[in-house]
Amino acid sequence: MSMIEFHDVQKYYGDFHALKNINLTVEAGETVVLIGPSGSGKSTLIRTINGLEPIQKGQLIVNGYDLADKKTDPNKIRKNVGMVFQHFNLYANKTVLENIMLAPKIVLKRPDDENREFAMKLLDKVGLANKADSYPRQLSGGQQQRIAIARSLAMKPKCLLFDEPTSALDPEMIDDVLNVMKDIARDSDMTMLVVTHEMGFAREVGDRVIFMADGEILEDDSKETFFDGQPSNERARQFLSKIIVHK
Amino acid sequence: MSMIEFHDVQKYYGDFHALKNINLTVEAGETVVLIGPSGSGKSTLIRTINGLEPIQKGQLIVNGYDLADKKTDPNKIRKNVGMVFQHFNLYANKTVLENIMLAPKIVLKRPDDENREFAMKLLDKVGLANKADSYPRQLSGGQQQRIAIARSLAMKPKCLLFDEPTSALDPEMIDDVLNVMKDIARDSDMTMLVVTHEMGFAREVGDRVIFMADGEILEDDSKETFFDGQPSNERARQFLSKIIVHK
Amino acid sequence: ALSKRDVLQADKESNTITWGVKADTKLFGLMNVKTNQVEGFEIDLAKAMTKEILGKNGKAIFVPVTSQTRVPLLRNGNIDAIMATMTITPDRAKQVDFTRSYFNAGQAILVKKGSPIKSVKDLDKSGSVVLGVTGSNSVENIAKYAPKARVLQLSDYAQALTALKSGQGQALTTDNGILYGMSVENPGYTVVGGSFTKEPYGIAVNKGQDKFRHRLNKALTTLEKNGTYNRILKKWFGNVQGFNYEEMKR
Amino acid sequence: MQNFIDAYSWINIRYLLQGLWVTVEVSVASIILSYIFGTILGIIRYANIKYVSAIVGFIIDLIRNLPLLLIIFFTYFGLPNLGFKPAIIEAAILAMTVFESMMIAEIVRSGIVAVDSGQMEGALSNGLSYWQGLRIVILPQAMKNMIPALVSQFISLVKDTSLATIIVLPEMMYHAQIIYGQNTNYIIPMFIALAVLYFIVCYALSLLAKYLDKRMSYR
Amino acid sequence: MIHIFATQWPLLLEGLGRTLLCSIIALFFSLIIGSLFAIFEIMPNKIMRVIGNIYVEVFRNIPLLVITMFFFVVIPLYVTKINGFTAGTIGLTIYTSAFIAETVRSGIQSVDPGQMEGAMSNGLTFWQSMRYVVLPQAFKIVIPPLGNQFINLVKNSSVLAFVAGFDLMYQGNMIANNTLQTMPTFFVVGILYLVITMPLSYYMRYLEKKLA
Ligand SMILES: Nc1ncnc2c1ncn2[C@@H]1O[C@H](COP(=O)(O)OP(=O)(O)OP(=O)(O)O)[C@@H](O)[C@H]1O
Ligand SMILES: Nc1ncnc2c1ncn2[C@@H]1O[C@H](COP(=O)(O)OP(=O)(O)OP(=O)(O)O)[C@@H](O)[C@H]1O
Ligand SMILES: [Mg+2]
Ligand SMILES: [Mg+2]
Repeated sequence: MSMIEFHDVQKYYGDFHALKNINLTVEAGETVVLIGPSGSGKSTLIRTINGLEPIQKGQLIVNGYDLADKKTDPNKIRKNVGMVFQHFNLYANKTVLENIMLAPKIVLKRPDDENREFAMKLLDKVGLANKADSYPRQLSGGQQQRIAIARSLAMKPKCLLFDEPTSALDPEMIDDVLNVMKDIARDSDMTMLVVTHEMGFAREVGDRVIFMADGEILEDDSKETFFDGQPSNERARQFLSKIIVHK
Repeated sequence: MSMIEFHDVQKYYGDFHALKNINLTVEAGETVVLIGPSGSGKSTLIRTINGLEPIQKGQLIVNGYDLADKKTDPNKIRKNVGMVFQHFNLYANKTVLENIMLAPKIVLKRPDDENREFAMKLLDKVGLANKADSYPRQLSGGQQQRIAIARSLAMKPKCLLFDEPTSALDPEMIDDVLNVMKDIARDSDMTMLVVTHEMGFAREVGDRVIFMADGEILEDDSKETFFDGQPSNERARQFLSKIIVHK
Repeated sequence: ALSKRDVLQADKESNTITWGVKADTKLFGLMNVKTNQVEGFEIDLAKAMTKEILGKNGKAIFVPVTSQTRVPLLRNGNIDAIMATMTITPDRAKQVDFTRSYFNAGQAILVKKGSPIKSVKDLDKSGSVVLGVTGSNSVENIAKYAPKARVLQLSDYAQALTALKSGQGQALTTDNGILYGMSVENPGYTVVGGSFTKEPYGIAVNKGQDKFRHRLNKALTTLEKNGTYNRILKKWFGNVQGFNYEEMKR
Repeated sequence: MQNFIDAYSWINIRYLLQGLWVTVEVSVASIILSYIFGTILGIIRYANIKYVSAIVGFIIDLIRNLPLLLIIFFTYFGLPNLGFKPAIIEAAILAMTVFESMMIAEIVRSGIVAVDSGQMEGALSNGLSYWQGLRIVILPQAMKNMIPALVSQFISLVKDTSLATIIVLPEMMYHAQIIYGQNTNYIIPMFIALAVLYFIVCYALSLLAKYLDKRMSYR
Repeated sequence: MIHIFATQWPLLLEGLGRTLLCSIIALFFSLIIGSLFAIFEIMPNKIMRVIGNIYVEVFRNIPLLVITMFFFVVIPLYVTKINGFTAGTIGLTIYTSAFIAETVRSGIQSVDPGQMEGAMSNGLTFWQSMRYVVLPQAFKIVIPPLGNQFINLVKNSSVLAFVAGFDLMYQGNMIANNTLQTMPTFFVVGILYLVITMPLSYYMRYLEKKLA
């Protein structure tokens, strides 16, 4: 079964046509990297998958539920689809451990003991077991982002969405976050859709690279085609050269 | 004459020792790049040069004025020393043109005609003449940062300070800002002190590279020594490898 | 400085007397919304007394007061005298000087027709609530005549009556003249038991103004003797049902 | 029902509207004055001027913690002791201005605090002085953010003028009392009329605020 | 002044107690009701938004005295008997909750929308996200303006004086009338109000600093 299916999806903000006739299928277990210039609709696209933005036309089936259907409760989807944001969006009023334990406790009614144990295991996995009782603001950006990933994993999702997870980080911090993400990507069960300009990550663990501009998908290539064979689309080539030049 | 001279400068935030015994001289016309891990005191250091943070001990002479002396009016220094911030800090309530014309009008009493003409020249230089009547929030980050640079230049400063001018920008936008900065750096009269992790910029126009950690200056090398001869300090080497690896 | 000023002398020089009067109390002092003039028994009496003291061309100026403002205004010299349904009590006499009483009101109670309460004594049981108006000294009187009752003071007569209608109390107490006026407007309500206290209204002047006070007393006597007083009394209270104005004649 | 018809006679309504006019006069005067003084005091309090800011801060706290009713009372009856004898309307405007200035000062202070500190740094490093930065860059932005709080305060102010009935200011509430003094049955119709008229005035104020808010948003 | 307090302290203390009691009750309920309507005002559901809006605009824009009088004289006629203290406290609660709703709404809107998105994408519902994540943060932001509202509430509790609620202002009026020592009486009353409001405003300031 495919995890995510877009069929002729159209999305408007008021009059503004933000997603134009999107067709895209992501299979379970795939890792897909989404790139494109600012304002091209990358964030919009992955936010629709989580029901954070409604779509106006077409069909969008996530984990078997049709999001275009008004009767679908987006919460059903969110239980299985986690999201990691550019600015982490950790709960500012809760400690690290509370951040991770909140949703499993309230939504899944996971027993406290089990919940805590699993949370600590995740903290260990992201290398921050010693920060369990800190508040988000006491942590560096890189640490916060790893906590945000752990928070998503606590719901044992089938699919994770990432929206520029490293672009707000100090250059030094980026590595640690990417390493955690690579670990997850290598776990063959997890479906991942990642908006990022870290081409190293795409090269290493991506299965496909998708290029968007102006609300459209202009390229949808296997990693090999994209990096070795050069993208066929002129704008995609141009973009790729620009984001690599000054590094 | 040296433009900036630190002599045994100490800076505290309450009990926290943010700058430890800083000694540093920047000659007029030099372009100096300042790097170091987050929290090492880079921002603090360049903010003291502009009198935005007071120092507690030592001597800090900028453009001939001693900032440690309570009698020195920091405004005298700021007229000749501009600053560009990570988050641009454009006046949100003024148009682009008003942003650029405000300080020359009020501080230098530059006649309106001349002021406007010079402002438009600067806008042209940063490639945004067509945005004169926009408000900052209507512009992309990269555009805002170029306006911020034009605003600083409008005061015809002898020295410009940059605090991570590109780190809040989309990857695509960084180039345009760096190009404007390179132009300025090539003008041999301008003294520039730049906090940045853009090593391409440092290589191309920097004269010296300074590495800070924990409030101390650990390396102060010519560009050639730093990039070709490898920094002598172990932490600086490590840092350098980390920020270059994933690009 | 104010207390040293001779009010009578000053009034004679300016040919005016400034009275603090009620503007929201029917029959005694009420603003006419058509003419923007205050009208009532106290107004007419004050006018007559002014003429009596200053002569035909004497002018009475009326300043509306409330029970909170009347004494401070007197103290500050904004007004020369208070004629505003102010009952003479020993406590108050410590702060201001009163003339002889110019109106012998009595406190009574107003109840809903058919109420089991026939007189103030029926209110003397725990749980009974009597409504009054801030600034009248009804609390103390009720404490004397119906010690077990609780008194709620509201800020004006209309509010008190409305509270009575809402069942916030079993009876409304204040001076009888005012109660009779209400019973005319509201046929479902009636004054019972007659007056159970004497509420002599006096004109208040500042301490130390003995000359002025004596002159006011003298003017009052003259008006009582020459029939002016009775004429004014009849004009305002002659038609109030249940109110025995003959008894009040002087 | 008859009570309502009688109560809403043209003469009574006209009298009520005369009261409304005084309410509006006092409100407008107090809004303008307290806006000016409140802004000045708020800036002084924010600016950390030695001693002055602390003293101003204490006075602000003291006055804004007192019931307005008492301030009106003290203004009208206390000032003559100091040799100044205000007329009723002057006393009302003065008391409202003193009280509301303190409330507004507090709003202005927190409005300034809320402006991104980068704005002041931008202005300083651009060569402007602290006061120039405050006046030209910070205040206009703070004012925009403060509009909702200010309008809430002005709405309170309009309604608070009714407290001046205590010194017999001939405003709307007092006129209503006079009207239902003619006939006690008019009280409920009068309270309804008061609710409607105050609502109209205050709601108009909040609509004005929304309009200003839209017009001032620089986007 | 000292004399007033020396002779009238039982009444004054009763008044102070009533003022305090009324304020605490009204504070508690107006905070709950105000927050509820604040949430209504920003809910995705349009009907709820309209309800929230109407509540706030109506009760914010009519005088407190009118609302209180309504409960004191109209409700007993048709619904149930309530005394002045209760009527005043209800009126005060409704009035203040409209202002608090405004304050809390702007507080909620100034919480980074990312917080709500984070919670929702983590699987929480709108109400759960509000309750566990957004509201606790909104309250921090609105502490200064909320402090203003609390102080207003204490002072506005003097509306009880109009419906015989035996609060501080009511007792002050009575004492002033019986003794005719108007200015000294109100001076003492003013000080007693400060006894409640000053600590409150300093506590608010302290909270504001602490949470900054
Ligand atoms: N809530 C909104 N209302 C109106 N327009 C919006 C909204 N959110 C996004 N847009 C517009 O939709 C377009 C796509 O935005 P989106 O955020 O998806 O781009 P993006 O590819 O994620 O860009 P970036 O790299 O800057 O994050 C942009 O033109 C943006 O201005
Ligand atoms: N206003 C302040 N009060 C107290 N401590 C401060 C303040 N500003 C900075 N610091 C502390 O001083 C140290 C140096 O901060 P600074 O901002 O200069 O670092 P930086 O090198 O610019 O870091 P970054 O790369 O994250 O911008 C940090 O530990 C920081 O927490
Ligand atoms: Mg995006
Ligand atoms: Mg920094």
